[in-house]
Amino acid sequence: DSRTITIETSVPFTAHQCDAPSRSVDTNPKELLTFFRDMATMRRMEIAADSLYKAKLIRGFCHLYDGQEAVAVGMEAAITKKDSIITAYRDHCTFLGRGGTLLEIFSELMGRQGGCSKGKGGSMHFYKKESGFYGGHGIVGAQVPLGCGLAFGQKYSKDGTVSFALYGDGAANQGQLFEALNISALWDLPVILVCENNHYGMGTAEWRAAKSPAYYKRGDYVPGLKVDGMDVLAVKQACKFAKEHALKNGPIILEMDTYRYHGHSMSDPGSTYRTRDEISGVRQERDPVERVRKLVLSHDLATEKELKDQEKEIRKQVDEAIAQAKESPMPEPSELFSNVYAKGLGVEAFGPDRKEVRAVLP
Amino acid sequence: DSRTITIETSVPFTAHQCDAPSRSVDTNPKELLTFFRDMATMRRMEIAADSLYKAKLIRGFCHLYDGQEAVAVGMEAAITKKDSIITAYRDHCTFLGRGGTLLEIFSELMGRQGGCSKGKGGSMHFYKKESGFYGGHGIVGAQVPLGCGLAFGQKYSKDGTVSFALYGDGAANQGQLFEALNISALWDLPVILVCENNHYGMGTAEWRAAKSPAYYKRGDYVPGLKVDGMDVLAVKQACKFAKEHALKNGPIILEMDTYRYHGHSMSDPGSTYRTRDEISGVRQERDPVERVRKLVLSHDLATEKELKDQEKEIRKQVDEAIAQAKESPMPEPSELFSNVYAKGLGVEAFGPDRKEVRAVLP
Amino acid sequence: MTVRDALNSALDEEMSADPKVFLMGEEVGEYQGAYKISKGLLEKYGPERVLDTPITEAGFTGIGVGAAYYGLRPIVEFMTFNFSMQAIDHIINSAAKSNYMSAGQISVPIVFRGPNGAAAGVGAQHSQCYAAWYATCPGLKVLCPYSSEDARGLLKAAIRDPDPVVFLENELLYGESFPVSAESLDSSFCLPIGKAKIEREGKDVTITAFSKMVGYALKAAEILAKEGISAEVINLRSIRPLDRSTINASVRKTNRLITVEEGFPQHGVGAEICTSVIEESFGYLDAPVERIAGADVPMPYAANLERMAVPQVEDIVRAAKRACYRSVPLAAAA
Amino acid sequence: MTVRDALNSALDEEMSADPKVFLMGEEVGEYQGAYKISKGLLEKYGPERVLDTPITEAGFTGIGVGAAYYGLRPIVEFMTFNFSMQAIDHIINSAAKSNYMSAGQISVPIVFRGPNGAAAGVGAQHSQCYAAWYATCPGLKVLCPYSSEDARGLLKAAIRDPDPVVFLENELLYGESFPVSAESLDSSFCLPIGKAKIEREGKDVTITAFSKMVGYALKAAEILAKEGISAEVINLRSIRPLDRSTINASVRKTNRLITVEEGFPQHGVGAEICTSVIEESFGYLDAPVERIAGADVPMPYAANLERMAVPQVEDIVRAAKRACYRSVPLAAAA
Ligand SMILES: Cc1ncc(C[n+]2csc(CCOP(=O)(O)OP(=O)(O)O)c2C)c(N)n1
Ligand SMILES: Cc1ncc(C[n+]2csc(CCOP(=O)(O)OP(=O)(O)O)c2C)c(N)n1
Ligand SMILES: [Mg+2]
Ligand SMILES: [Mg+2]
Repeated sequence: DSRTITIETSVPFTAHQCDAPSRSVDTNPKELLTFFRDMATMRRMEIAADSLYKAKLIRGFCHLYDGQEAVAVGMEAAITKKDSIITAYRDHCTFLGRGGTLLEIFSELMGRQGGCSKGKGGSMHFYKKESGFYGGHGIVGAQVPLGCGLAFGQKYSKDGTVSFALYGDGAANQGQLFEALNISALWDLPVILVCENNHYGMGTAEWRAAKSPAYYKRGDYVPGLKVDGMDVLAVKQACKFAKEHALKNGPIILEMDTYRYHGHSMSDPGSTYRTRDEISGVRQERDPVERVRKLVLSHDLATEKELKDQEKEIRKQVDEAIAQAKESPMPEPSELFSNVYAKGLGVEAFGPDRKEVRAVLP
Repeated sequence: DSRTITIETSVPFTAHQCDAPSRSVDTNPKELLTFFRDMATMRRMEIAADSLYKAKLIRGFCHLYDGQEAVAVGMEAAITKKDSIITAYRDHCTFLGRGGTLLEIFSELMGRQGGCSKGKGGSMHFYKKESGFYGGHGIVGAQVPLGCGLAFGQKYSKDGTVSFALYGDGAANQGQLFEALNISALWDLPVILVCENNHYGMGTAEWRAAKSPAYYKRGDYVPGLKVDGMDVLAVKQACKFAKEHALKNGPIILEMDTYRYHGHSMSDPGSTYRTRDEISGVRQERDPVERVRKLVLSHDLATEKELKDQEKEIRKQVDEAIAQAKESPMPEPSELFSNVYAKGLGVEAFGPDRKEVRAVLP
Repeated sequence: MTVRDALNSALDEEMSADPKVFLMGEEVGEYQGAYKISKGLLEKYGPERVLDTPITEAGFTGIGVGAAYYGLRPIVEFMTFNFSMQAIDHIINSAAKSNYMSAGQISVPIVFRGPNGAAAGVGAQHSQCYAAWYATCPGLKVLCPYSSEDARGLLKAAIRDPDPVVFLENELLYGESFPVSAESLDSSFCLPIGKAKIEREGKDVTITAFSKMVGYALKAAEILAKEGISAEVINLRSIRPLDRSTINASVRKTNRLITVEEGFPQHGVGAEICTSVIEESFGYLDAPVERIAGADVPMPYAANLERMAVPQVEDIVRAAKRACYRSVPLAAAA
Repeated sequence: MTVRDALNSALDEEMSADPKVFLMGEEVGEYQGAYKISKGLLEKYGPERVLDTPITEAGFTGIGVGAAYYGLRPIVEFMTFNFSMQAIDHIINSAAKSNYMSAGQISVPIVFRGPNGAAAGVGAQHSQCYAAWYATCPGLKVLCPYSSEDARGLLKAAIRDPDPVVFLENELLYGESFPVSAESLDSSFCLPIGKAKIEREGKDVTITAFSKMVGYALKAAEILAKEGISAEVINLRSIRPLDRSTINASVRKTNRLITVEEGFPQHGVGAEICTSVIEESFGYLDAPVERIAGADVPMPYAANLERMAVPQVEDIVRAAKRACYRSVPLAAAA
């Protein structure tokens, strides 16, 4: 069902150094239903990851994306897999949006062979190069120059595609972002800097970390747009606009006003630096999944029951993926020494006791 | 002779996020004559350094300041030695302005004991802590956070003083500058960022390195002022204004429109990336020393002959300082191992052949 | 006392003793520290002395170093030392070299501290050990505490020291408890910088280690004792200055050396210790030095691979046995 | 052929052979390179492939690495490697570790190059050698050319290699001329990464060196020859992978080892080489390994101090003599 439905975004876009796109977004029943399914899958997946972490099946850091799903999903709706995406450590849903599978995700989270990085990367280091996903980066801010570099590659290769570099409000103060933005502007790189402003960098509220938390304006001489990042249609509209802009004029910043429901990572209860009221207020009034549910219902595209059934189906898929992932074996010991280099030159590498463990690098 | 003379700056100030100070600058005969003497001394000193370099008495890098003298001199006229200054490698004249001597300068340039860093620092690493000069820093841009740190110290200690951090147009794109500026703005640090825009970073014209070469605006949410850096009175006025601003409101940027006559350093003839006409045009129309000479003459504060005599006297002083500096011995070999630490803990340190040369650190 | 409490109390005491001491870093204030090392300090000393920074390591480290130039005594916390790479130019060029370049005018009394090296399951970008890198650089002092007493005594010494100190903690040790002497609880307690500690005396083989690996070395020594091998365990405490004389004296006694570290092997701490012993005590060695170190690969995430990538007690035991049993045949071959 | 021309021709040939190769850095284009290594390339390949960058190492290095993720083959020039510290996180965390973290999905074919180590009279902040630091890190390859043939063959190999390569040049060698073989002038010429070169064969003592120090080692070998000592000089060429087998084979023949480098000694290249020989050839050593390195101080400016701070030919000669004459008494003492 692909008849056009036009929907107004929740709030107007706020523009800096450019004209804002229209608030009226074209969509269709199929797209809306897909939005619902994709976001509900992400939601369920992250909640399952939370449980797996608590069951000690996931180790180390684990940064959940629930609350922010509209950004990943809306962005994908505006672009193709030939466009590139790079993000930080909060990367599970971005990977899913790029076409990754639940099985690859849960396997990676549990450090299994079936993981998208064969269990070697972990939660923060998901990649899917063949559909333009370049990670999954653990160093705050570093993915922004890298994303500009992807755009450099696209322009150099005359591919006619663009790159999206996602970063948080905390990362928005990083100097390398300003350096990369200046270069991107000088070289007209087709890059979109997407600031996912979830209003906290770990326990630090945006205004405590930034003298000017108007992130869409922080590019100064670079255009920017403030977007309701809880509204998947606004995100789609903004990304479409930004892609066109970037191909023609070079870099642009999108500030997505969004929210993370979970704490920063699993060690953070997420409740010491913000009130429970604040969280539940966002859940009640701005939740991206509920917003689409309402749209689906109000346009009579599905019944409440059908959506509930779909959610049950998703839950089943997630549980099945987890069960399968648990069956995936740990990596072979030999994997310790693979992929250190693309070309290992036949050199010997060593384990902790080099007289006991050594390997010739492939 | 300290009667007030009021002089209009060459051009109006251009302000960003603040009200510009008045173009009318109060001065007096004594000050103007001092300006002339100080700037003429700097000019002569740098030209002498050029010759010493060509005579191979100065080694390595050597960055000359001729053309930019009004910045160092005008800034000093607005502040006290309790205020702090930090700059980059082009530091000879800043050091002189802080009360350093010609002898210390030439000795350091030639790597002698009598140098301000006992010959151990070299051209780029002059310091005079007791009058608030913190170097002389070789890494482009790094002195800006350091200068903000000095301001942090002043505020923390409730000293009521400010810090000036000087950097070039090339350095103005460095990310750490934006990081430090954000923190300084959040913490209201009394720091003045002085961009000495001499329009080239080595061989790169400002617009090739910066998408927005309006450096006084690059602080975005931080106020800025564009100043004719060839007009010592404008510099003085701006620095006075900035100091007051910084004590009350935190950071501010001053962009000094200035020019370096020499190449970037001694290996750069300085003529491949700019025209000879451009250089001679600036010399003829905007030279900071000539500007003051004209003011002195038009206000009948001295005769042409008196100024010429003074220049001769300066030349003599410079030559004498050089002669004396040449007499200054090379550092004692034991200096190799001194000052590695403030507290060496009696530990052994090694020369290239540790079985031949080792020393207990003081 | 846990290492966490030891560090916290050291910070507290030194801040209380010297108003020039202040703490800055990400989440050190309101959040009480990402690993709660600075718990309670904001409340006690206020926001002028406990400063939450944005996530901009180059900027705030430069500001810290500048404040030290000015005469304050900053303590800069890195959430982990992996992020110190963003600020490494300020540690090396701005902090370590200034006293020398200025012929003693600009001393830099600053402490850079935070967790270093491998934690558990945090992958390749969050697991690097920086001990050898920083200890390469003259002008810096580099400390690696193991126990609570180390943590207290060395951190207090670092804060009082007039030079830049890189203070490498270990996340996995924060929650570990160690018995502490009454003396070490005194607010005047300091450990000397540049001195190693013999944690366990022995006569057959010397094992050097630092940070978490000291515990492993001690466990290995226990196992070895049961097999009749008496291992001397040296807790290095300071990587720069390196206590060459304690190490060499021990090796001259035991004639055998095992070095243990979690970091990458090449140009590591073990390499320096081995070389120092070759330089100063060559004739005393009865067996090749055995080097135990992190595997020469980026840190993998999967639990089984990760375990293979960091030294285990059994690696140390095996190497020690090799060193002890092998000496005779090797001597014969030489 | 000068080293400068060797590097320039290597860049030129590889750019001409592979359209994915491009060069970026400060002053590499219109200015023709701060040290003129890229002379003529802008004119020949245009501003799409020879890119002048602002003085923002973190930013442009990150962009270079991102372009390599995408499949291009960037060559990033650092005006000197001292400034690479501003970008070191991208070299280590973004470039070196990505292939591993992604299980081989994201290879990073990039070259980081520029002058490294001491020049003349440039002081403490502009004189550091980064060979050991970078060679610590698995995922990187680290090359240090000495001669023009090295420069050509290694740079061409580096550009063709699918992994991130840190390519450490030496400013003082740029203008030096070396004879070159006809073969090495061929555009297909490449040297193998990870292989050392025996520059001079000998039987009494092995001297390892890299970059400028190879020349010093060769001079020392000449002097030693006159005194009846036959020194084997190994030009390491590659610090990572380190050619352990060539080094050990040589030491097994000569039974004596001198390591030479200009960088700081602690955790340096010499320390690794010494340790490797202890690990693999302990029984063959007739004398303690002698380590010659930069003095353990920041680089001073004054000419006399600077000379004392870097190895001189006489240091190598002295150490070699010590190694040769000392073997008998030491063996007796053991
Ligand atoms: C350079 C660096 N410094 C510190 C950290 C530790 N750290 C990881 S995430 C994070 C907060 C980032 O917040 P933000 O950019 O807002 O992203 P969000 O987590 O909200 O998605 C911090 C401080 C890091 N990974 N890298
Ligand atoms: C981080 C860093 N990168 C590169 C250099 C090499 N370098 C020294 S000065 C300079 C140009 C700086 O230009 P600008 O900031 O305009 O200052 P100016 O020399 O004009 O006073 C460069 C590229 C350096 N010293 N530090
Ligand atoms: Mg955030
Ligand atoms: Mg300039």
